[in-house]
Amino acid sequence: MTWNDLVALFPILILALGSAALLMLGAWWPRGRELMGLGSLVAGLSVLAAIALTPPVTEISGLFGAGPYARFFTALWALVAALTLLLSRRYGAERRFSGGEYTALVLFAAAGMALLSGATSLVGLFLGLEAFTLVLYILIAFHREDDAGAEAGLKYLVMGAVATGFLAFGIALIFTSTGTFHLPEALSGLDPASGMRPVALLGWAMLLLALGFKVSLVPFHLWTPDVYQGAPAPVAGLLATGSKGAVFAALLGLTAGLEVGWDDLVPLLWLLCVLSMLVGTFCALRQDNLKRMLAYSSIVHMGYALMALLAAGPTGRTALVFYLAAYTAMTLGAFGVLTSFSRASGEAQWLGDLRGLGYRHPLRGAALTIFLFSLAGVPPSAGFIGKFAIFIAALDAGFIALAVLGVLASLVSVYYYLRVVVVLFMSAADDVPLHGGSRGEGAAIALCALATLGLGILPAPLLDLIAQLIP
Amino acid sequence: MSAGLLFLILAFPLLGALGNLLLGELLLRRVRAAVAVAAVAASALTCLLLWPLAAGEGTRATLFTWLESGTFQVSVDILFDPLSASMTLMVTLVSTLIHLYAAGYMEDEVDTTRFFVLLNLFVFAMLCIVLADNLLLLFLGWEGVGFCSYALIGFWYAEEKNAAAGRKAFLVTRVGDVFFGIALLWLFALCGTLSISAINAQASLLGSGTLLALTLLLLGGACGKSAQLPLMTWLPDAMAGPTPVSALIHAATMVTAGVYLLCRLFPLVSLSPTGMMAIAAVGALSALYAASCALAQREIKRVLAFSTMSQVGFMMLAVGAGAVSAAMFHLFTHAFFKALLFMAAGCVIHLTGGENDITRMGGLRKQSPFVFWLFLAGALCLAGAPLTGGFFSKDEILLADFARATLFYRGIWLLGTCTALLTAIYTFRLVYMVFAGEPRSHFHGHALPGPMRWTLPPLALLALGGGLLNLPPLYGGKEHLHQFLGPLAGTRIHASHAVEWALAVLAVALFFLGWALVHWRHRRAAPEPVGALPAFLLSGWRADRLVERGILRPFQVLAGWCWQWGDGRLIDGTLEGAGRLCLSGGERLRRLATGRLSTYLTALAWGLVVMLGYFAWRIL
Amino acid sequence: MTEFTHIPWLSILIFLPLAGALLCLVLWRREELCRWLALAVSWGVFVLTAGLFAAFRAGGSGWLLYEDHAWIERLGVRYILGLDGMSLLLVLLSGFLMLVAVLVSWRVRRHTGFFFALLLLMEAGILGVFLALDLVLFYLFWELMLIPMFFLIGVWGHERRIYAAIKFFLFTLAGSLLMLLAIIGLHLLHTAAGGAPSFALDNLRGLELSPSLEAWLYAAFLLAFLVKVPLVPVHTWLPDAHTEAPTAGSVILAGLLLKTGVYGLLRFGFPLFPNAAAASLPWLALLALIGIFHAAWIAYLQPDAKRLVAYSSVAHMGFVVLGLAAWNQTAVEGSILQMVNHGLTTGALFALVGMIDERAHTRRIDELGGLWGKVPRLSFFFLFFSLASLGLPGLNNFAGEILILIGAFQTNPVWGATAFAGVVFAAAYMLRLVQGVLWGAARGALFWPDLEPREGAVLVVLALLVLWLGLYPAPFLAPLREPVADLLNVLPQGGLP
Amino acid sequence: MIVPMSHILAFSAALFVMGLACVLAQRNLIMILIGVEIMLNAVGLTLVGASALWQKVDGQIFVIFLMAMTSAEVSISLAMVVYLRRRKGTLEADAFDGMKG
Repeated sequence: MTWNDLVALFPILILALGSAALLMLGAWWPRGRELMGLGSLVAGLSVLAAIALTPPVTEISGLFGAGPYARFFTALWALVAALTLLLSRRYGAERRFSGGEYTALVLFAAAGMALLSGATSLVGLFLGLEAFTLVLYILIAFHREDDAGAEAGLKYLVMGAVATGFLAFGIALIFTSTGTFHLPEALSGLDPASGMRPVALLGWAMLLLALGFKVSLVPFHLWTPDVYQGAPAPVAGLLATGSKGAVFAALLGLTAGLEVGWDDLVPLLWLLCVLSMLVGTFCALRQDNLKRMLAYSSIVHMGYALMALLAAGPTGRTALVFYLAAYTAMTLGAFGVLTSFSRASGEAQWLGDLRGLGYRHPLRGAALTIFLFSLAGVPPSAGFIGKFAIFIAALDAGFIALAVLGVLASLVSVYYYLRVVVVLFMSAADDVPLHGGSRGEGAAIALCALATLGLGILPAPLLDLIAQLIP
Repeated sequence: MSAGLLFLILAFPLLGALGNLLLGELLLRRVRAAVAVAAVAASALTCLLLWPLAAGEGTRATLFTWLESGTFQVSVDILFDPLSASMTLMVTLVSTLIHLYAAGYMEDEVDTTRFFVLLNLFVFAMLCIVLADNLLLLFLGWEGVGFCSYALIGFWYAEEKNAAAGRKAFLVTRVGDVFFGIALLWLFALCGTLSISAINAQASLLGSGTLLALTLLLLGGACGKSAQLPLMTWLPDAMAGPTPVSALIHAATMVTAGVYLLCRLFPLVSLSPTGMMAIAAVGALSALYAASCALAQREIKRVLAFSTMSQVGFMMLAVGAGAVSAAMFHLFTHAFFKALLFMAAGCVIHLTGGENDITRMGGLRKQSPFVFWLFLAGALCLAGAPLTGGFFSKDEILLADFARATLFYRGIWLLGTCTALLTAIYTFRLVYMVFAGEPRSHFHGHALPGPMRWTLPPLALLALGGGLLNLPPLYGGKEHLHQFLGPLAGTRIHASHAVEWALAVLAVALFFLGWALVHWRHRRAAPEPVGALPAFLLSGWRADRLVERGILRPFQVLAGWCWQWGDGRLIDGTLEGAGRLCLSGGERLRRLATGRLSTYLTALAWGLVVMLGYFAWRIL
Repeated sequence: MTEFTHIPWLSILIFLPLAGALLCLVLWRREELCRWLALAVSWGVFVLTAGLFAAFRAGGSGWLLYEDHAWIERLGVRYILGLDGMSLLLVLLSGFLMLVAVLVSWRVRRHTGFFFALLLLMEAGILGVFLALDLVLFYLFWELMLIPMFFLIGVWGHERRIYAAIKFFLFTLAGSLLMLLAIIGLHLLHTAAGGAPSFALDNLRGLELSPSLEAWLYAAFLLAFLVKVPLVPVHTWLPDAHTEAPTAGSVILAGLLLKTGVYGLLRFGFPLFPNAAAASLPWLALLALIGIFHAAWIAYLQPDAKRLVAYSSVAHMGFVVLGLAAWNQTAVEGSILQMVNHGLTTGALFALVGMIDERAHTRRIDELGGLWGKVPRLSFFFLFFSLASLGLPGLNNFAGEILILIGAFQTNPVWGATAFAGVVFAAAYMLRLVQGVLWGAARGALFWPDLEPREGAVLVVLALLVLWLGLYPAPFLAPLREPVADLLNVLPQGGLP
Repeated sequence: MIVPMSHILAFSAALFVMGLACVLAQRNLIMILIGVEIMLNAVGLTLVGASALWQKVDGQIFVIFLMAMTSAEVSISLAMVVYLRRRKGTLEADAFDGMKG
């Protein structure tokens, strides 16, 4: 590892070292709020570093990329971590979260996501994925007095461990087929001429299962609603955005170099895409738990992202990356609003808790409405432009049936988003005391809302940026 | 005097209506009435002053372009020719008298603003029909009288029945309007214009089938407004309105519109012999039907209503026989005597304190000889007493029919002659039951206000002397109306003096026969006959029930079906069903998430099996 | 003149109400202020639209005003606005009716600021729809109209408001989402044919498409527009939405939202897919005729005054679509004129039913009656607009209807004749409404306040417009002449089936 | 190479399936985690074999990564198991079904 590599790794190093430092600081200085604030700062620094520093090399140790693509995602996930910590300050303090550990874990997760997004080798992919998965096991069950949190942690742990087994075996089989971990050389085993095609395909099956589990594609999605429901709301936000987005970013890097074997995968991905869009939509229809509804909605959205991946080509990839950014903004925002409503005694995760809130808490009510409409794909919002770009790519690539199904799913999905809006604005207010929200939460939500609207109204700069950095 | 002033004839009633509408509430009651009367009187005066313009071809004036789009261009054109001028004069004159009468009649009413606004508007709409040289403007008036009749019949809206009668009038006549409207669309498609003069000029270029269809459509329109079979059911119910309104509808406006339309478009209509026969047949049948119904009616105004329907039938019959001048002649005399009869009937109702049922009246002759004599004058005209206006005009119509020496027209003539007998009978029955003998019940009558009195004698004079308008040469007359109308007067009647004498004698005989029959029956107060036939006639041959059962109820069922089944079950049901399917499908899928790790792991394994199976298939 | 056209009037037109809406949202607790702000902004917009109308009343071929800026270049989306005679008329109508909507909502008491913010947002969306010439921009505004209306119905509506709001949203979205796919498809076909990526109407026109492809794409557009119109059988959202919406919502729905469907067909549906459109005309006519009768019959039976008026809208829009289907100068001009007419009369009727509801607290026809004796002025206007609605000559609806009928008869006599028969049923249901509400014995409280000056002023202006359009519609037809003539050339063989 | 790659693959696949079967069949959390460990051991075996096949050390290095990762996972898992046992008094995996649907 050279000095140049270290410079290239600098933004991630900030996260990782900051994480370690805060962990130690927390042992002597148990002030949760301040530590989380410091964590946000560290993450913010990392964002700045990722944006400002031009690395001298494009790849680090043959494991991780350091090009613009990787830096984009580093900045994105560091930002997500910063917002998550901002959202967690009051939430954590009310639940007596150990500030140092929590902050360290979140920062470390962001580091793992950043590594995963820029992985240029299967080893890097594995390391990045495991780095934040292990952290999430702990974060999900972080609230020690909560049965649901423990159950969610267990479910994610067991499922995740099994998925890790599949991922590792998949990687091992792909390695067996080509003798290298580095991308895209490792993918050449799919070439029928190599003689190792069956092994490579077996490996891909394992790999897809593991990654499908992480981004909760149907039929590997069943854990998602339970875990979202049980996890602390800010963690659920991180889980829904960062962990899924990073895996998709890696998948994009993975498939970008895939030339010969792509045709083998398309029908399978097609099926997963359709199943995710439809099953997710139908399951969400009568969800009375907001977090579970968002979980199912995230399944649907991963279906859309998969559609963009399937469309391939520059348009598809641009659409995918844009969509991930848009999805991150609106989903994190939605979980942010839920976080800010929650009190020490519990979260406001049932629809009934939100009755008439639009008037009692107009700013957050409006923000939640913006996020929901954006998730539903109603213009002018980031969600609409994202979906629009995906549909262009999908139709361009000839996936007409997929696009039509996607549109139908999106139509049906409007129903469950509207249900929430109805509860927010069209029901008599109950006297459920909800928290007034802290300033940090407000800022995080406002940032997400601005991003959601801004990307909907003026998406051109981000689209141009993405078009330049996609592999 | 220029053509530019013609619009004043239309403008005065409209201004009267507008003035009362905007300021009526601020004015004294008398002033309101005065404004309304003055407006119509001014219109009549203008008509008289501008009379010279009507001579010969008449005068045409264009006010402004109403609609213009593509090839479609319609302007508000007025045609003041002999036909429209004479009609205008009659309408404005009679209306002025009716307005005056109404000023007295409505003395104790509240809300007279609405009444006079509508009354003026009614005259305005009628004048639009009369003066229009453009079918669309005519249609404006056509619908306008429909609306005004609706609002005036239902003037005493607090009673549901009255408002319903108004609605019935509007709806039934609107059915006729549809026929007229379709004819209008068709004429534009054929001629590229809606100008009446242009259409009449081009009519001869059209094919006979087209002409027949157009004639029938126009007849349909005329039937609606003129209450002819089968669109006649609204007229008897229209008695729900105040009496001046009835007088206006029956005498000056509305019902004569249909006849006038056919006269106006006579050059077109006359080109279709079959169409003419249809017009004559409808007229004759309506006349007979209405006369038979009038025999059994118990309400004074209903008797008069059926008599109107019958008399208008005569006019249609005349048009069908090609005798436009005869039709117009009868239209005028009828206007005079029917206005007189209605206004006298209004006096009767006033005197009896609002009683309408003739079986409870009687002996009024002693109570008010003034009303009796005036009513009798009108009745004599209606019954066709020799030398009255009605006698000459009716006679001329029957002569015109007889002169067309075909079997069909002879049949029509026979029907007309029978109707004339029935007319004499029901008229005298009415007179006897109201005025003869002793009062059958006790009334708290009101005194007659001045205007209600002095408007009657002039009308009586007009009615009795109306024959002079178009006195046939047989009686030494010059047929002024016929001459004045010139080319618009329709087909000339060719009949020998012998035939004319014979028919006149027959008419006189029938009149006296009718009188004698009634006198014999009603010398002493006799109980009203009961039984199936009187009941059948009383109900107007059960036409209302027929409409109710044959049209209204099926319509309601159909509409209900469209609503409940079409919109409700078929469309919403399907969509809601699809929605429910989505929801229940979602519920089922949700149940897969059992919350148990073993299920989740199994699903993972199944996913693996599927993927492996797919890849295995790919490899093999 | 050049200086005049250099000012971005169209953008101002859209962004003025948008800014007003945002300001209202910010100030939403200052209710009185929001009310006046909304009034001021809607006045401003109306004055602007009236000024544009005055400036361009002579009409002319092509775009009277045009704006074109880059927006999302990577996707080929541009910000293009344009005004021609057809949109001019509808923009004027929008400016006017939004003012009416603000005025009839003066008494909204709950969440006033929010309410007016939504109204202004709605105005921005509607104006955007009438002005946008880039398909994606159009789609954006198209959906933007949806959200405020959803809230207006759902928050301030009557008993079944949530059902109605969701139904409205889902119905319209169902159509428009498929249209979005078709828009994208068109864009890709254009790119594939060698064009630069674009969604601009002018670029996408005249594309060579295979017949089946054209039919499919057209069908997607058609569905979106017909749902909005609405034409039988996709009309069932309308009675619910209109009935449950607050008065201003009903006024806007009937007066403006329905027009966007027809406008969309004329502006986009027909020019983009001329062959498919020409083939669809007889079917449109058939559906329109079915709609005229079906809706009129159902309207006749409605127990709820507002629902009756709502169904009457379906019937009236049937006439408008029939005019399109007839596809000749007279009929299409009549259709566009009739849209304005219907907006005014039905808007006024909804406003009146709303005023009655404010006083009587019921809209059921059998619970009302004898209003003439209690509130004669209100009743007068009720009768007046009912008469206009049933097509009494001299009032506005007749002017539009007769043009449509004349045109339809020229294209196909059966269409014209059949549609004419519809006027009987129009009279039947309107008179039933008038009968039940105005006539009969008086019911309920003895004394109700008659029209306030604010209400009276709105109604008087509406009534004058109704008379103006009924007696001398020439000023409103003039700007239509050339756009319609240009439009008629779009379809093959003049579109005559 | 003494042992053919196919044999190694067959063996490790068998081992992996056995681990998976253990995960699927067992209801006890500890047993499920043991199953996962068996699966991961199969992975290690494959990697070492492939490393030998291609004459590259990458595979063996990865095995070391894997072992480190596994130990971390196991420590978290066991902590979780202890914590769950204390909260609920059972280690039956399906007993934790408070959230569903």
